[in-house]
Amino acid sequence: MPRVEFWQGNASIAQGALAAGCRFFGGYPITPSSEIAEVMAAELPAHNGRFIQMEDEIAGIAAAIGGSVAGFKAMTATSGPGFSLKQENLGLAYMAEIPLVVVDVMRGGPSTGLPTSIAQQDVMQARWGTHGDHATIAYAPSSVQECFEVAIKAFNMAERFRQPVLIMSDEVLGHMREKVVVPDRETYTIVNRKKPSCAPDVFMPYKPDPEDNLPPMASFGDGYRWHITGLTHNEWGFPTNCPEEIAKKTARLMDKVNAYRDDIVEFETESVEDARIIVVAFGSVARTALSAVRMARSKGLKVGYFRPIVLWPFPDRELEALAEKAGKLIVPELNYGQMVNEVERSVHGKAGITQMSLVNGELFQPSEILEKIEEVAR
Amino acid sequence: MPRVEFWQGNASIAQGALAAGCRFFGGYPITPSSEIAEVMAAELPAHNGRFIQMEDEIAGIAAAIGGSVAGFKAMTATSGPGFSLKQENLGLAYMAEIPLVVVDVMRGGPSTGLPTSIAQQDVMQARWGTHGDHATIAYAPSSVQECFEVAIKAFNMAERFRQPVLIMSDEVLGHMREKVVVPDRETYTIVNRKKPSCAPDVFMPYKPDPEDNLPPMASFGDGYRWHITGLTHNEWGFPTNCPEEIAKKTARLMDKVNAYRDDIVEFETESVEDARIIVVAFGSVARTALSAVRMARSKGLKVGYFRPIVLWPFPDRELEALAEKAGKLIVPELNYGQMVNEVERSVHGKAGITQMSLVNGELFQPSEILEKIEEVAR
Amino acid sequence: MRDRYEIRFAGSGGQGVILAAVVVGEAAAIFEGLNSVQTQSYGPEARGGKSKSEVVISRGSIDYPKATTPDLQIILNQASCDEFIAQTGKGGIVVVDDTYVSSVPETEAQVFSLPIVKTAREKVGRELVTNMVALGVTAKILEKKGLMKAESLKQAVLARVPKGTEEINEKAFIEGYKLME
Amino acid sequence: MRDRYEIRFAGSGGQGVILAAVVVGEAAAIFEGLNSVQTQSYGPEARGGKSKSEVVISRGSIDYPKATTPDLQIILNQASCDEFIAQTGKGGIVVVDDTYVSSVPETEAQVFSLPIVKTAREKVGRELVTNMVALGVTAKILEKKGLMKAESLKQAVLARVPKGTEEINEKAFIEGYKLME
Amino acid sequence: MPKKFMVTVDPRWCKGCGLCLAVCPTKVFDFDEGLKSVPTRMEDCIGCKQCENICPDLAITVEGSADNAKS
Amino acid sequence: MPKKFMVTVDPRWCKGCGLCLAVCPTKVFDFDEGLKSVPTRMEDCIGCKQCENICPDLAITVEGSADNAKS
Amino acid sequence: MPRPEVMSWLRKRFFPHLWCPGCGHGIIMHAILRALIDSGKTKEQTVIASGIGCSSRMPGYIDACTIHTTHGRSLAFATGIKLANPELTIVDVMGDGDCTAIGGNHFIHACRRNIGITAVVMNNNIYGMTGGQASPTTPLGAKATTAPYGAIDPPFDVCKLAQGAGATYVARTTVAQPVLCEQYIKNGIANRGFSVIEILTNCHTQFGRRNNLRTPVDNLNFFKKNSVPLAKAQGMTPADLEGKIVTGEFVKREAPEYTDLYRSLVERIGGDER
Amino acid sequence: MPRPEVMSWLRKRFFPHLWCPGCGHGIIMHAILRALIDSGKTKEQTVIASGIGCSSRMPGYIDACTIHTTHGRSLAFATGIKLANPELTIVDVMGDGDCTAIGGNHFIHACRRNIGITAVVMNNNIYGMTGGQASPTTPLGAKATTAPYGAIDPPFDVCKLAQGAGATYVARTTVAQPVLCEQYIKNGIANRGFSVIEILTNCHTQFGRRNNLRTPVDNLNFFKKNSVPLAKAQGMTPADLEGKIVTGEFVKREAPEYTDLYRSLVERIGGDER
Ligand SMILES: Cc1ncc(C[n+]2csc(CCOP(=O)(O)OP(=O)(O)O)c2C)c(N)n1
Ligand SMILES: Cc1ncc(C[n+]2csc(CCOP(=O)(O)OP(=O)(O)O)c2C)c(N)n1
Ligand code: SF4
Ligand code: SF4
Ligand code: SF4
Ligand code: SF4
Ligand code: SF4
Ligand code: SF4
Ligand SMILES: [Mg+2]
Ligand SMILES: [Mg+2]
Repeated sequence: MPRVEFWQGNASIAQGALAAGCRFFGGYPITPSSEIAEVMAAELPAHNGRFIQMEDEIAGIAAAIGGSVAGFKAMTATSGPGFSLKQENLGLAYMAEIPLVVVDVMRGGPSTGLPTSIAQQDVMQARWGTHGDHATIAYAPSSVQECFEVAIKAFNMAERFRQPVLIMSDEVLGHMREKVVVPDRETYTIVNRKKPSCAPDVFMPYKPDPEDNLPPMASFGDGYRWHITGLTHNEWGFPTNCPEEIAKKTARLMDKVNAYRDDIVEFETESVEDARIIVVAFGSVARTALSAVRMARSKGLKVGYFRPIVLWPFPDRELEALAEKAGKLIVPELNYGQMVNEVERSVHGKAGITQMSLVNGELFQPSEILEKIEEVAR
Repeated sequence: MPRVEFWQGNASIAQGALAAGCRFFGGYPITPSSEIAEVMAAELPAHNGRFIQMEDEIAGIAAAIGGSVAGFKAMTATSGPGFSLKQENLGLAYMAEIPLVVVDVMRGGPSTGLPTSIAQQDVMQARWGTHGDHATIAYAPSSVQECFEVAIKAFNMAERFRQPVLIMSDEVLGHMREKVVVPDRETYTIVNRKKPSCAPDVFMPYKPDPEDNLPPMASFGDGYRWHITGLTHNEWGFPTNCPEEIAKKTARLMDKVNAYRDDIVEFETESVEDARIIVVAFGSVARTALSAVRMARSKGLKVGYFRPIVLWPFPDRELEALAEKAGKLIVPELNYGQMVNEVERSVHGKAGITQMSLVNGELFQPSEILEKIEEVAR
Repeated sequence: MRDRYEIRFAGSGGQGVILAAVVVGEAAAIFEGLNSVQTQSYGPEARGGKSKSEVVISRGSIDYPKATTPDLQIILNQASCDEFIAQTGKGGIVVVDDTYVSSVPETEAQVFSLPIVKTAREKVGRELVTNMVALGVTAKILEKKGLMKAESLKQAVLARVPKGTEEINEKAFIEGYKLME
Repeated sequence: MRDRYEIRFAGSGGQGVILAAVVVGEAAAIFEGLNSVQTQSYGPEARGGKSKSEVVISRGSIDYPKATTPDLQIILNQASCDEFIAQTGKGGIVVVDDTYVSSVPETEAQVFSLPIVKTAREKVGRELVTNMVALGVTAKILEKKGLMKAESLKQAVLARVPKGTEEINEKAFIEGYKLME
Repeated sequence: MPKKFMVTVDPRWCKGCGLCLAVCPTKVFDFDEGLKSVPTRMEDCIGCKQCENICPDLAITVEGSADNAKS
Repeated sequence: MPKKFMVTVDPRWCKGCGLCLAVCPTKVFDFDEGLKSVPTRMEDCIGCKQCENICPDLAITVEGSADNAKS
Repeated sequence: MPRPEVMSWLRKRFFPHLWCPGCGHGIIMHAILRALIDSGKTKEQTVIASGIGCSSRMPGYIDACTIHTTHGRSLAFATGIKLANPELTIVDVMGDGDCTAIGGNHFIHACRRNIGITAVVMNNNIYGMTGGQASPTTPLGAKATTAPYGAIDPPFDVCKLAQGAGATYVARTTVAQPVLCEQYIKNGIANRGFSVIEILTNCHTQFGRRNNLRTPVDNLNFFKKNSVPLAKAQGMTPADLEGKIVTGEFVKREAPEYTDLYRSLVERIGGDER
Repeated sequence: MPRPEVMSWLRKRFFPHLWCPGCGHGIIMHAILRALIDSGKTKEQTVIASGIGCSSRMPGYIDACTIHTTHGRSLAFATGIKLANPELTIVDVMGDGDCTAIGGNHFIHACRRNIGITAVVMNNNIYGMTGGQASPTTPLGAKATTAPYGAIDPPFDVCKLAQGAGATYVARTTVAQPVLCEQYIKNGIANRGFSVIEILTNCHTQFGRRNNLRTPVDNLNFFKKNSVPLAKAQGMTPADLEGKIVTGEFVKREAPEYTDLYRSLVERIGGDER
């Protein structure tokens, strides 16, 4: 029987992670993400998992990567400034193809900014924060229930694609408490990483299987000897300067995800069928947007709602199709325009875009978005 | 009389910085940027400037910000992994509005990647690498001569707008030696930061002057007492939670640059007037592109060349106008598509875009781009 | 019930208004099978300054999570009263503490000035349980509105408070409940 | 002169091929008023492995900075010879060292096999100045092509080498120059 | 005649932490109703300044009184 | 009879750094033309293994010879 | 020490400050101000730097040249400021987390360089600001939100760390001894090189609450009871010293200061362009 | 030590390795392998971790579980690996820059935690890989590309730093004593907690070239001439010790190891779900 809980968003991510089989957490406290670490500190030792508070965020992600290399499903969690600090080693995890879940509970920036206020200013950092190219998978939940669910999905994707997966939450969601119906174990899938079946001496840690273009991964300590490096490497895992090997490796970092784009992309819509205006929003803002859209509908305005649940890869094609039909988009964000760039790129001029920025530490109110809808509808 | 030198790109940036009046360098060595630090280590003590090698990149930029706060024109230089590490404090400099020049000599990524090979994978990191919103000014020189020139401009912009300015160089350009005609001092302008003229007790370090919307800046030690913080602050520089003050501050971080966008945006074109295809490229790749465009012209193809000298703010409107006329763009980059996103966004579907990626540690050869031109022309 | 019922607790730091809202949310979600969302505002002023916490309950789904026009406000200090009372929704109720709120600005809402703090201090003997008294008051109001059984709220209180303190908290809750009689 | 003249020096690490290319570039830019660009390839194999450095000189502007079809290649070891000789441009010249390059793959280019290392070792007495001998050879070739005065290259050499070593380097340069006589 | 001291507590700054009450060797302070410290037995003060130095809110001032300066 | 040792240098790995020449107490090694170390006076070897341990390229092996194992 | 002068160093509009009632950080701030004034410093030529934390709020309250940087990094900023203008007096105030967790590297490097900065480490054994997570100085067995079963990480001895890294002045005391705080800070400022003054202080709100030291006065008493002056400690066994706080001046040593070395370099190569 | 076993631990296809002729890093690698084999370790249960630098190339050459991480961060990665699987033997090899510059914080925290990792610090007093910039251990006055007029920064004493931070085994020697290297590394591996073995080594290419120690043999002789065993050093004056390298075992101390403490915690709260 599904259990009902009244959790904080942060706790829900932690509980989702535990449900997904996460047994390693390395991190460093920072508002408004600290509760994730705190729940893990209490739960992991009780599950024979490993919790360690490291000396800083850089070490936090490094330890988590280490935990993953040694065979655990691993996570780290942080907020803006810490997310910036984690970028270098996040890059290592992409390059070395180490499964990992990284949570960023967004707060106001830049810099120390507004530690206890909501913002959505790390959307682009999630995609582009580290040097060098790689594909990004980033979830943006908008309810405490969904925090639990995307945590499970994030681990599944991380283990499947052997790479870091991000969860972009925000201060309101992270600190909000909300009813969660904890699903029964049978109702969700758990993906574990693919292990090699070959003899240790012929194990090639970066040679993708032909069926799925994804390489299996051994753990340190389970009988395989292999090399991990942040240098560009060949299929054996050793550094290479051979242009063909380089191109093969780096292209695979993009392709392994791009090829499965449709398995990954997730979004939610409401009332888009006949909409003349679509409000595109994510995270906590999407809740306001939905309120506003429903209010507008109740006033007879043909307005729809589009919410990317996965921010990266961005649901560009899907949005483009809807945008073309509707003709007008409104994109409210708690930043000076981040996702809107991606929206603009996606729709190729086929819809007019109205951007709404709010950067004052607060969440949009439904009336603010409703007003904009009415203005655009006029 | 202008002097002729045969400098490395890295040395040329350092010499340009010195010419601009830079007298403080804080950094940490990393290939392929280290020569910038090395030139500064030799030159600064001889100019009564300050050179310090710090314990890491984080400290390197922090010391440089400190040097700027105490009144020096300051610089730091790095490459990919170090650029990632500097992001948090880069954010502080944006927030606290401290003039600073940051050089990133791009190499192959992600992670340690290809330390001695060229790439252009930090284009988006330059814009979005730190958490939180701010305007970005980023130069991308493509010759050793231009390294010198943009170094001067970068300092001028940094001092004028009280914020960090980036120079995005690359491994080939950084290590290449080329003829430089060092201009006479009279031929270029040097901008120094605006100092307050008011009495110390009424100094508001973040209150913009009405004429230019830019606030003057005192130095620690010159008689003014003021507060610097990475927290969102009011015009006195003190932390605030007042939504209006927050919005005012953060909006100004965008507006102060956006308002002068046309003073900042720089690009170069060749043969675009009658072009049916325009090749858009920057940095070292632009040199290959120009070769290819000239070869194509000599074969009678109507091909043009567009090179952003300033990558951020991106010359979107200018490119859009040209793109619409030409109808086709080719965008070669040493990454899996970064600037091309901005190109795509800019042109709003008015031109077909062909992206060329090369990520194997090498620079495009003219023949490769020429082939693509011929293919697209067909 | 209306689609959405918004409750706000406001007071000074240390009066336990956050916990109060959490308990209401828990009662709604776990003991009543309703939907509920609880939010709060943090900020450097949290220490000793104004503190505010809200809970929205609904049979349907709750999109916007914060209170815009609270149906019920329980206000425990003057500063909060001055700032928040005007936001009360149409037909809403405001309960103020009669010790710390001396003057109530003009409002169309129905206002009850109750000895919440005094009850905690004098009847229960510990000012610390002010929020439990407030929850008792809340329980009565929600019961009257047919939104929630008082018993659910009491159970939620007992599930939350530290072991060994059940008795004193229950007492406070009951005294609060009786205040609205 | 053609728009663009490409020179490549190749050898093993430690033979000073990078410096050689730099000196040519300097001579062109500073002493001849031409444009010039010098590039090299780094890489972990730099220590002891193959080393390559190129310089492009031109009266006009130089866009693509690397050599694609070098007009002149000075090759000081077999591995480099095997890899690079085929790239020589039409009508180009290849000079190989007769000690370290024993077999020259078939090519349309004009090939000179000269005792560069031997000259450095025996005539000058220090293998270290191999690159200076190579520069002497280069000077002669560029002079013949009318691209640059040998004197400019010599001046560039003297401006570059550490104080006190001018004499030996000049000697090496002159011996190299004479090799092509 | 013992030296006399003037002890003042700024009630706007005092937060009632009780440290002055704890450190004063001669028990000069009491709390008032609003949990603010008050130097109720100022005449016992020996001028040691322990209260001034310990007050985390910088709310206390101890001065030698003008009269005593002469004595 | 003194113990006999077998000293081998792998010329593919030796980089001619000269450390073995410097540490060998009995001067067993010489460089060949190509600057590779050669144990030219192996009979003087006392089996101290200093060469093996100092060689940064792991190019040297010192073994007690089979004959001597019996002696 | 003249009281009005202390007042003149405060940004009084922010008072009462945001620290909890009885938080030791205020005691330390007062001691720093007395030390600065007594050392003859002026507000215009004094820099107060900090990272992020409750302790690090301090610069906001002091009416000097103040800089509230990023978490852990203040010494790196301060190093830049000092190198740029060696005439400035710099006091860098840090929490235990700020200094020894995320800022550990900058701390040891400032010690190594012996740059003329006075570091005041406000050690309350916890992350106060973020809600009571364990710090690298949280004692074994103590509870914290990220150590709900008691800390298992062996803590740093901040003074030993500073000594091992090369600081030339190293002292420790507690907020229970405000006059000693002032004295050590004054000695630290007087030292031309890098000085470290570790001051044990109380976060009863986050640490005390979970560890039976609920009130400021509990903490005061704890410090009084458990402090052992260095001279006395030297005669005690490790077992006796278990759980004690050894106070005193551990290092007082002459060595060239970093910016002095830099100036000599500039002079040596004739680089003074003024 | 049986030579074929050493060979069996090498990834021979990468030999001859990329280090310069005579680079001390190879001497240290050999000593590590002998120590591991002699300690009865297997390749499958041994992890060699490193950051970035010439020294940090080492994991690539050893046929064990190897991880070449980011510059300075290897101990943080290794901490995660060890905590996840305490059965693994972990040797973390670091350059002086890697360990004491960018990695300084992870280094002191590993010391503090006393986690069961053996850190081998390959100290050549310079950044070899990036072309000869000064490191935090470059001696005063020595030349480097970023210290063209001679270094003015006082260097770290790596062993004192490790001791101040709490390491339970701390020793130093030089590549001129390969057998002692091996012995200390073996002792380090035998220590259950965190061990630091600092080995002075030569980068004649980047350091020696600029500082009159041009050849590997020059460096060997320098180390021989300037090494002073601890016992002898204790009788010498600071002036006599100027420029000397004190070698020996500085710390050998029993203290609970971190993952043991963690395991006890799990047992204490009944958290073992196996
Ligand atoms: C990069 C970064 N990581 C984490 C934080 C969150 N943070 C702010 S203060 C702090 C610790 C505060 O502890 P301490 O330094 O001991 O100061 P205290 O509050 O106890 O005085 C932390 C972890 C941050 N602001 N920035
Ligand atoms: C974040 C980051 N900063 C800087 C570098 C550049 N880098 C690589 S190795 C190195 C220093 C190497 O010195 P050391 O650790 O002493 O090793 P050695 O080469 O001397 O053995 C530096 C600065 C890097 N790779 N990553
Ligand atoms: S110490 Fe200060 S704040 Fe505390 S009670 Fe006394 S006067 Fe008030
Ligand atoms: S000065 Fe001393 S005696 Fe006087 S009130 Fe303060 S603590 Fe008490
Ligand atoms: S020590 Fe090794 S590499 Fe050096 S010369 Fe001897 S055998 Fe060759
Ligand atoms: S074992 Fe000893 S004696 Fe024999 S060759 Fe090696 S160093 Fe010389
Ligand atoms: S939380 Fe702790 S450290 Fe912060 S102000 Fe309160 S008592 Fe002081
Ligand atoms: S550069 Fe130095 S450290 Fe690197 S391999 Fe060569 S000698 Fe060794
Ligand atoms: Mg603290
Ligand atoms: Mg080194």
